[in-house]
Amino acid sequence: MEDLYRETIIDHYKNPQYRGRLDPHDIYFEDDNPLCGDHIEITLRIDGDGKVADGRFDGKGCAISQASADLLIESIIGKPLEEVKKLSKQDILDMLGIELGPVRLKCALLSLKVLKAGVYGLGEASDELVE
Amino acid sequence: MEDLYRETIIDHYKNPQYRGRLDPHDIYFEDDNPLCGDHIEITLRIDGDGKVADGRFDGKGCAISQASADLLIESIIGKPLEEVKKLSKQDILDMLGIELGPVRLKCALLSLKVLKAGVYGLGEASDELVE
Amino acid sequence: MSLDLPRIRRDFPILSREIRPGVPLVYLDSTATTQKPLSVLQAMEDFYRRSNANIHRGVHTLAEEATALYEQARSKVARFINAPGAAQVIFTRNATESINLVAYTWGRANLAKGDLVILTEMEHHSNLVPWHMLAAERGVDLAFVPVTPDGLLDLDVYRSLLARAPKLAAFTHMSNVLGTINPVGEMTRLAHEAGALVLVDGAQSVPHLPVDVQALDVDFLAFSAHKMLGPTGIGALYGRKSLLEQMPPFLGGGDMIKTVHLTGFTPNSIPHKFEAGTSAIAEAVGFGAAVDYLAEIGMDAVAAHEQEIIAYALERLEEIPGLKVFGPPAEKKGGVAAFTLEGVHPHDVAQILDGSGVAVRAGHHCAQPLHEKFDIPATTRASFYLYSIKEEVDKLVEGLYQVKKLFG
Amino acid sequence: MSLDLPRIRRDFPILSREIRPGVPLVYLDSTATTQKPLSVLQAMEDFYRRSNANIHRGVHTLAEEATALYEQARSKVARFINAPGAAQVIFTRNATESINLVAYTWGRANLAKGDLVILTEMEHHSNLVPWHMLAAERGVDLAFVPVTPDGLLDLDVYRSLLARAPKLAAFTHMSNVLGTINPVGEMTRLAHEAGALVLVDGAQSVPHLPVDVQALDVDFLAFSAHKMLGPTGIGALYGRKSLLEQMPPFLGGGDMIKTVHLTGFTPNSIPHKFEAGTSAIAEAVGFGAAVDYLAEIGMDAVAAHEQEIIAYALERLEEIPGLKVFGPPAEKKGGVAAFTLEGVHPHDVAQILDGSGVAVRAGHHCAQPLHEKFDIPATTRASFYLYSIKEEVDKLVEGLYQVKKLFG
Ligand SMILES: Cc1ncc(COP(=O)(O)O)c(C=O)c1O
Ligand SMILES: Cc1ncc(COP(=O)(O)O)c(C=O)c1O
Repeated sequence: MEDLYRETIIDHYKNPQYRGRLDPHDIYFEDDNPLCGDHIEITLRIDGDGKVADGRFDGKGCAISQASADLLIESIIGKPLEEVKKLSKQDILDMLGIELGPVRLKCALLSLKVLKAGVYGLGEASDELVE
Repeated sequence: MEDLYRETIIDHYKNPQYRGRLDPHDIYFEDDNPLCGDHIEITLRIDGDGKVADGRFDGKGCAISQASADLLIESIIGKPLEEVKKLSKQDILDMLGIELGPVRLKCALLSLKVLKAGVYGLGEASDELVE
Repeated sequence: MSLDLPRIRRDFPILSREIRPGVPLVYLDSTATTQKPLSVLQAMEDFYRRSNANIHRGVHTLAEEATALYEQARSKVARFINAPGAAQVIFTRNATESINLVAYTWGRANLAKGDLVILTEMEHHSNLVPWHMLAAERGVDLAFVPVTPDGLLDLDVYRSLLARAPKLAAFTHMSNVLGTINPVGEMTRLAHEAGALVLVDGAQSVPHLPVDVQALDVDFLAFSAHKMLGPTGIGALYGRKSLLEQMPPFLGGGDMIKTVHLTGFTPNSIPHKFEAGTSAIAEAVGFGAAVDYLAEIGMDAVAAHEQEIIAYALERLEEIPGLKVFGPPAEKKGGVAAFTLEGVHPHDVAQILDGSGVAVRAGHHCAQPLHEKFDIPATTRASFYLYSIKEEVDKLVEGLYQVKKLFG
Repeated sequence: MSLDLPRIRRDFPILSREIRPGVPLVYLDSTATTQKPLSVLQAMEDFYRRSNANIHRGVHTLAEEATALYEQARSKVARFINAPGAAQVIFTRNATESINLVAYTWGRANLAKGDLVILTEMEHHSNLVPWHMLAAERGVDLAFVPVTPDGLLDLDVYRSLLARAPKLAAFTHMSNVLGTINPVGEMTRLAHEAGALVLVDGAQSVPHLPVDVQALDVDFLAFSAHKMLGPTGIGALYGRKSLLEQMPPFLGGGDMIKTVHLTGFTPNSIPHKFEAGTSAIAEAVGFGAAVDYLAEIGMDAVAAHEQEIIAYALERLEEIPGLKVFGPPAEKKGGVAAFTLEGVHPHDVAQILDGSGVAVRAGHHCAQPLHEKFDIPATTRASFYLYSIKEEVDKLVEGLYQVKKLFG
């Protein structure tokens, strides 16, 4: 149990560093996981070189969905969008440092899905973005 | 195998005593078992006392359906109709002297079903007649 | 009348499993699906090892044995719910298919635009979506009996809906979230007086309570084997004989026909009319063994045991600060406790409990409208069965305190 | 490439059963259903003893294990028929339900009065009655490709029917009576050129031949686990992705939805959209073990073995005076020999053979129109699988000589 809910997760859940909303912003997207009510919204500012200047997430849901959103934003600030597009499921799992079953995986990947849909400028987020 | 196809069955199948059709007749009925193509027709003459004066069956199908029809007609000649109405599944099985699974039971009971539907003057033969 | 629990628990091999080395399983998810006793596994294994054959059309010994075993299972299930005849029990895949069967056959033959079907706010998706589909296709109207804050059906509204001359009232006997046991006998009497037929979703009641279709006088009853010690892949629909006989067939194929020609077919008599293609034969045999097991223990004893467990569970759970159990008090419910824990998402609760071997479910439990009613996205649900013991409730409570500590 | 038969037969416990003391089983009814190897029984038993839980929504360890096992089984079945993706394999109860699913969803969404569906005279009732029902309900027209006296489809008539712009051609890959293996690839190409979709009844081909849905380019393929070493209670429908995605859902209930409100629902993505309620979970696990077993032996080797057996069987059967086997010569058929014996009803043949332990089927084998075509009420059918051996053919032939003696 302790390894599943590693301190980082509880910590980022309880004390998120990047919770909020950037206004104005260059990129915005939101989506939810209807099965459990998880909801994530992401706003980003992009600098002149196409890099992420700043980012925030907002939302509600389980510790895994919220903590992974916070970790994700933390990890992309300063990165070029081209690099953000390449982020994969495995990157998220590495950040969380835990193993997850199929149901919780959806919680963990919600923020990545939202991020990618925003960065690609899609109308709808799809599970294929995070395969 | 020998006990299943006891001599009586093969014998009554190959050399039926009551195959044919009575004309004129007082009672007539026919029906078939669509699953295997068995077909039985029965004609009876009734005397003034309400007894079976004579009877015949005709039809085609497996040895069990044809032999049991022959045995059945043999057993009812001279009997009052009231007694014929009381004939049961068990009476047929006793005549055949063999055990039968559910599929072959239908073959064995086809003639009794036809007989009872005729004697009761029904429009349609039903499985409930031979329960 | 109290159960011999050590003996019962020995009948269920999975209950001695360790989830991880040193962490024994505490299975509190029987509302989702139940564990299987050895006798059920053995019956199916024996079937495959000795008698496996296709049924109904075969003359050879195996086919006859298989047919007899399959039809015996039907008789056992019929006796278990006190159906007047075995032909009134149709084997389906699950309770969901049973309800769909009625919606597709009786529903499409008898319901037209503007006809009313009464449902309730506590229905499982299985007793909502088939009617949504019919509503969209045919313009059938749906009305919902509300759930009161304490988790009961509002019977005044039910009565007033009945005054609108509905064709059907379809409701659950026991809620899989609130645990509420609805007054099916009374509700059926009222519906019949109003000229409506009654379909009861018995997915949670048949496994946990004595259910007598003749005493309750219901027209249809749907349930699943896997929720009552039996295998997956099989369920049942009980129906009133005259209704089943009039209903058009559902799926077309082998066994459900009397004759087939290139130009058309004539349907078989019940129950076969509704069983197209090769049935779940081994599963029926397992289902029969499951009702044997339950009947031997006695459904009164099963229900009494669950009453004891749920009363204890509610008492222990309600002592936890920030924990809220949904549904009525123990006397009015079966062995289900769905709850929220302040500040912690149900998924996190369930996952942390899993860390100590405690298996509970988190989510909307296929009753999303009910959760919307209570304005929560999800609950954590612990549920009990005849093999559940108080020590398991204690482990649950212990686990919940750990959750609180972690998130504190 | 020839099979290690003693080893294979040891994998099937039922094959060493004695029907009566001293009378070993000679199982020649695999077209009706097949026997199960130990690995399949073991996989299901293990599931129930270790991992049994409901799937898809669970957070606890058992639920995750069960979900993974269920979805792995889907992937195995998908790979077995070379489906491009596992999401294109929908688990159903059996081939019959698979065909009904297409008729109810694709059929009712796409077929209107006067639209033409092409079937054949050799179809199993499962691929006739669903279309009869649609014809009666919607006024869809059905046309039948005739069977030639030697048991082949008349492809000239097929071509001329295709000229009438049918919406669908639905036909069997292999006849369960004649054994005929139809040229599915060619027939599909012709149908697609004519703008029709193709549904293939693979109930007899998937178990016995290498079947590659991408090479054959079919739109739908239906088959049953119990006919390919797997358990009863589960089958599959393969469908082209774009079609499955467009089709409306079939049964409504849990798992097939994305969201449910009192006012309506949104369906889930494929394959879940078509799997309502608790699935046949243990059966899927067994199905996966069955395709593992077949894949390990190799379907080319299975087909080659059956070719050898059927060639031998036809040779031996045709030497019996008064015996007539229906269907094409061995090279054009699978391991099925349906025959008549002059002067003896097929039921009597089957029952007398049963006396010496030989299990064959008698009747119309759910292909009544085909029997009407040949003007016979029934046939006796012996059928073979990977565990069948020549000695069993010899026992059949011996038994048939005894039948002739008895009735002589
Ligand atoms: C050619 C064919 N199609 C369909 C079926 C139906 O299979 P099931 O009864 O498993 O649905 C069978 C089984 O007999 C068959 O042989
Ligand atoms: C009340 C209720 N109805 C229906 C169902 C559906 O049962 P199944 O998934 O076995 O069809 C369930 C199972 O969760 C249930 O609890």
